[in-house]
Amino acid sequence: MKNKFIHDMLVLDNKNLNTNYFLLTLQPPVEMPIVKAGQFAQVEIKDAKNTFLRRPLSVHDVNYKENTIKLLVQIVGEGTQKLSEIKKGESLNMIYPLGNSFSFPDSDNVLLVGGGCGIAPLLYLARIFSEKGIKVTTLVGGATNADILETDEYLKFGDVLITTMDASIGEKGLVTQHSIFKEDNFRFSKIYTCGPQPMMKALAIIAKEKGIPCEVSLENMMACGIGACLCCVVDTIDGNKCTCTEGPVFDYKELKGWN
Amino acid sequence: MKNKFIHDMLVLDNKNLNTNYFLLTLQPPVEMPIVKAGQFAQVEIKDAKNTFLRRPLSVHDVNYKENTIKLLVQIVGEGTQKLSEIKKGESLNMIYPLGNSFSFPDSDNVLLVGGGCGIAPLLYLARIFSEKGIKVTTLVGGATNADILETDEYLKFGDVLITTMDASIGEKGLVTQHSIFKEDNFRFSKIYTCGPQPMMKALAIIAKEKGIPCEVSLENMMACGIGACLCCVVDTIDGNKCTCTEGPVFDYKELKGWN
Amino acid sequence: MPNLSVRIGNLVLKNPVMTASGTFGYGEEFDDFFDISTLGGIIVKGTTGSKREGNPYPRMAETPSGMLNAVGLQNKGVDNFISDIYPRIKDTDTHIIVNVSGSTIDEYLMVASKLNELEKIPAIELNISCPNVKEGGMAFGTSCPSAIAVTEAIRKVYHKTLIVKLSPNVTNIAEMAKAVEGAGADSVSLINTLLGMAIDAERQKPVLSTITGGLSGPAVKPIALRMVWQVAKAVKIPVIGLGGIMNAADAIEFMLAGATAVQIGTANFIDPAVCPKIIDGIQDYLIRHRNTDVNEIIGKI
Amino acid sequence: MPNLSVRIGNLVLKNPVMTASGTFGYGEEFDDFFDISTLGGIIVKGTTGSKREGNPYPRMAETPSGMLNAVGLQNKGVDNFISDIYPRIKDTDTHIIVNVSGSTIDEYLMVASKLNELEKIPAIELNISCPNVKEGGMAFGTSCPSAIAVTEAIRKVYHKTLIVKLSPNVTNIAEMAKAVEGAGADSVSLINTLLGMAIDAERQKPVLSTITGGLSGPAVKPIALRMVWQVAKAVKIPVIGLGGIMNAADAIEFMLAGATAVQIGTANFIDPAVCPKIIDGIQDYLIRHRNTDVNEIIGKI
Ligand SMILES: Cc1cc2nc3c(=O)[nH]c(=O)nc-3n(C[C@H](O)[C@H](O)[C@H](O)COP(=O)(O)OP(=O)(O)OC[C@H]3O[C@@H](n4cnc5c(N)ncnc54)[C@H](O)[C@@H]3O)c2cc1C
Ligand SMILES: Cc1cc2nc3c(=O)[nH]c(=O)nc-3n(C[C@H](O)[C@H](O)[C@H](O)COP(=O)(O)OP(=O)(O)OC[C@H]3O[C@@H](n4cnc5c(N)ncnc54)[C@H](O)[C@@H]3O)c2cc1C
Ligand SMILES: Cc1cc2nc3c(=O)[nH]c(=O)nc-3n(C[C@H](O)[C@H](O)[C@H](O)COP(=O)(O)O)c2cc1C
Ligand SMILES: Cc1cc2nc3c(=O)[nH]c(=O)nc-3n(C[C@H](O)[C@H](O)[C@H](O)COP(=O)(O)O)c2cc1C
Ligand code: FES
Ligand code: FES
Repeated sequence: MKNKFIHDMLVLDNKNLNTNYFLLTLQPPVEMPIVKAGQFAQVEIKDAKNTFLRRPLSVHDVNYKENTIKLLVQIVGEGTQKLSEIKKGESLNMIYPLGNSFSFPDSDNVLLVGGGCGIAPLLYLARIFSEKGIKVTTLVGGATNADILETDEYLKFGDVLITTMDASIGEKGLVTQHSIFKEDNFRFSKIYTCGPQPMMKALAIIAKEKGIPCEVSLENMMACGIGACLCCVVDTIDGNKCTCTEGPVFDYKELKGWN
Repeated sequence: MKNKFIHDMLVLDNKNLNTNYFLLTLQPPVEMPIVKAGQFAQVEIKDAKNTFLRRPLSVHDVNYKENTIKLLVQIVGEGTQKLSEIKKGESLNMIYPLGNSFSFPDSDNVLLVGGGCGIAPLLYLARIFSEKGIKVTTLVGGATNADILETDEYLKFGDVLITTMDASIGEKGLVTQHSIFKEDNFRFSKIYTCGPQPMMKALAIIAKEKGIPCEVSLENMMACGIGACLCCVVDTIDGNKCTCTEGPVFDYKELKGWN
Repeated sequence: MPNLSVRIGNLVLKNPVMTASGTFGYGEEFDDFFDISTLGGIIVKGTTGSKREGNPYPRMAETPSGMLNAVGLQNKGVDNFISDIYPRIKDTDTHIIVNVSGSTIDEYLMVASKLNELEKIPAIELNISCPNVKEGGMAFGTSCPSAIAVTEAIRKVYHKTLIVKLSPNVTNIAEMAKAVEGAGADSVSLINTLLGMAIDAERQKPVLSTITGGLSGPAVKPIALRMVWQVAKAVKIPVIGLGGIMNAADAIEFMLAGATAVQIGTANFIDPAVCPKIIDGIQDYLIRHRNTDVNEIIGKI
Repeated sequence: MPNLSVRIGNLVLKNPVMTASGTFGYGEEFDDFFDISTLGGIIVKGTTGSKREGNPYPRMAETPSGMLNAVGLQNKGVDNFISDIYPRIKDTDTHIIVNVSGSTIDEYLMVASKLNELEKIPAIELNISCPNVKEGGMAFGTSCPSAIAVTEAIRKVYHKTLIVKLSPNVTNIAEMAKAVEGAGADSVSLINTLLGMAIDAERQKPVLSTITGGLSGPAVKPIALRMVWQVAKAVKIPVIGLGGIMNAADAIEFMLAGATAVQIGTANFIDPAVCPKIIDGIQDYLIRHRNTDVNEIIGKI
């Protein structure tokens, strides 16, 4: 059975969230394959002089009924800039679904923590968990309120907590400085996180202290995205593993230098 | 005094003439510099993966009153393809006006001969000649009627003669097989031509036979377009000359292997 | 339909399109995208005497029309290949060729003699050109005497088709090709990657953990094409051309320059289904140019 | 404002940005686009003993992120340079450096000794790396003994700043650099073009009249950067880095790799006003990184 597909996706919508972020709604030419939370796509960037390789982007959300998939993207360089210019009705070539996925928790009160566009894979995760009756709380952090995106969506599946560096919205500081971590009785039984490495590492330390599991989603640079080039490796207790096939989601305990 | 400019031209119009040809109307951000017939522009091709260099394109027409310049372009590869997708309101960076120009004739009945998009520089030439009271006849040739463009425009400045290989419009055959060349009394005192080299060479032979001057506009491949790289040379009786600065217009008698 | 089959040593390829070592895994990674048995051959990942972890991350940098890699021959070693991987892939209906790497002649010898015993491995590609390992690798491929030494040694223990993969990081590649031809190679493949480097100006640090890495992709195509042309004129054994091939036109350019077959590397990352498109494109080209056999265009310029 | 001035031999450049030989004519071609006296230096077209017509058209092929050229040192010869061109350009308020080429040591010597007499030419760049001429040219730059021979000979007759331009078409460029340093060069510049080739698959012919040509542009940047880094570590004389620089970030990468100055080549064709943008960009970078002197970033990685 085929697991990975190359599809020319139809762009149903390209919504500008603000100057730095946009949201693509895409439709495959055939029925959507099964996609798991935490998986990603390798997206072709056409017409860009200096962008040679595809760009890995997490699956932000999936709607099987409407046969659509969403990507939430932050503009950081030429590739994402070009992607932000794509128009409704155009097509976007992508390879998907790639990578492993977040795993289900053993107990039912979990915390999802996203920094910047690291929240991208967490919406679909929140959806899937809440469908299974798992209680989800999402904590999102950013420099300022422009980095706090789509909170309405996350609210559908549970509480949303916010931190910003400038206190323009939510509590002031880093996500790891949020008051929930200072509560005597830490409410959550597992942490799922995606975002900047320093943030994820800090969360791993908290998880360790609290003695709870924590899954992190890495954003290593990739060439192929399908396990062929061995460029995307991360150093684990079992040696180098491919972020694109054995990740992007890892138990932080597997990762060398993370605990 | 500055002669050459780099301008971000505003695209006022991009008119699809047919599947292979389009016409760009461009406006500089300042007053148009003086442009002579036969000169060309080096046009930047943005957002094209495999197009690295600028593309040379002849000035098709100039309107100082409206402060516009036109380019007539045939789609042959990636660069011209990308250019054909440019939209009204976008900007196009170009360096212009470049090269020498067609010279005025000694007497007043001249024949302009264009093959395919070789007609591009001839419209502006026809306009300038007719403004000076020089009688102009334009002969255009192509494979089929889809290659015969803008005849209305040329008609404003004199007669228009046509040949096509399939006789879909005008006389059947190559431009050089047109009946005017068979007339006992050849009417024209000078030939100006632009188009495929074999066509221009055949016209040069005719001019030689008839003992009249003939100016040809070469389309050598160019890197810089401004005389810096020496890539665009043509072999002349005075040694290698740059097509971009000492051309693109040459008296055929100057060119080695042309007579 | 024009004939697409070509011959490399004792190997008859069903078509001239193979995949380049290190860019196509063990083939399995591409099963979802196309039927890999339609390939002329698959050259699997560089295999060494024992397991190697390769270089630390970051191992990759994107460059204009290309990429740098510094994977450094990460692989599980020849014994693991034989016990775990070989059984899985051996019955693929195309030639599976193993890229053999090492730090010492002894290591090369050990790997090659073990592979010599595998019934379904009809050829090896001797990688004397890997720029991403501290010892051996490219060092063998940048001096004639050492290229000769390793090729001669391997020739003694390896009895099937022996392809030697040349490094482009040399002054005179034709000389290198002649040297390994003389030492018993049945074919040469070129080019491996060009040694390059990327710097992150803002962080003021090299991008790769190893500072330098190997450049591949369309950026190197003009250099690869020139080298293939020079080598094809210099040797009598068949030449396998690679370096920046992205489409059928590129592949045909290499064949016109003298390559009997081609390998597709980095292009697999951009489009994992590019190989069958290239095979089809070659066929279309031959039909358009009224050739009945792909061998007619080899070295035609 | 941070200090931008750098030193190459006896030359003090007002900033590290020069233009590369063969890509900037004699400077005059760019007068319409910016004030060329703002440049750190201008390296004019390769100049030979007598007039050369160069190679036949076609001399150029576009390649992925680059181009091949086979101009072949077309120029009017040193005497014409002295009588016609020098008087026109000598009072430009920047350093005018002549790129000296030849087929024989005698020709190099003749050109260099004549240029030695020109008051306003403070330096020459010895081109022992032109891949586009049948005799001499790159041949001098691909073997240590001949590079030493020509450099030593020139050093005897040329008493101002002597820059030797190295060929990248070698196995070990650091060795070449050390050889010419030992022979008396005040500085080395690198890289010249990489030997490449383009084929027109439809016409089944090489694109260039000379079959092979020199590759330049961003495609070669990773290779150039690596070579500059290797050479800067190997020699004590200042290194001038070039090869694919398109913008300030690229220029800074070369300086971080160890280049004291840079040259801008092919980029001038894409944007004839790119040089002042690069100078400004370097200044902005230094301010952003709180450097007061551009010399602080040289070799910083
Ligand atoms: C599995 C995975 C999932 C991802 N999901 C998302 C997502 O859902 N939404 C989203 O906006 N982004 C996501 N990213 C990151 C995204 O791939 C990069 O931002 C994108 O590739 C940048 O491309 P660019 O051409 O715009 O920038 P470039 O010009 O390539 O780079 C701009 C800057 O970003 C840095 N950079 C580029 N790629 C990476 C990387 N992978 N890791 C660290 N730094 C990098 C560069 O070094 C450079 O400084 C994901 C990455 C991975 C590996
Ligand atoms: C002074 C001058 C004026 C020109 N004026 C016009 C004009 O007004 N309108 C117009 O449509 N075209 C004109 N041309 C030709 C135009 O520059 C080319 O068609 C264009 O550069 C092709 O770019 P591309 O990327 O679309 O095609 P590419 O992909 O670069 O090339 C497609 C095919 O065309 C061939 N080709 C490309 N450029 C040239 C060339 N200069 N000469 C011969 N063959 C070439 C290539 O070899 C290839 O086979 C002019 C050229 C010159 C030098
Ligand atoms: C990520 C990566 C890994 C590679 N690993 C190997 C290898 O193990 N052995 C080898 O001989 N070549 C290796 N190569 C080189 C390729 O096989 C090929 O020679 C080179 O990439 C040029 O071809 P291309 O431009 O088509 O990619 C590797 C290349 C890349 C990009
Ligand atoms: C059209 C052209 C002509 C050149 N002529 C010369 C020359 O006469 N002498 C020389 O030393 N280098 C010459 N070069 C090489 C450049 O000076 C430079 O070394 C090379 O192009 C790499 O730099 P770039 O990538 O910035 O262009 C030429 C390059 C080009 C593209
Ligand atoms: S990106 Fe190629 S193996 Fe992961
Ligand atoms: S195109 Fe550069 S000199 Fe004419």
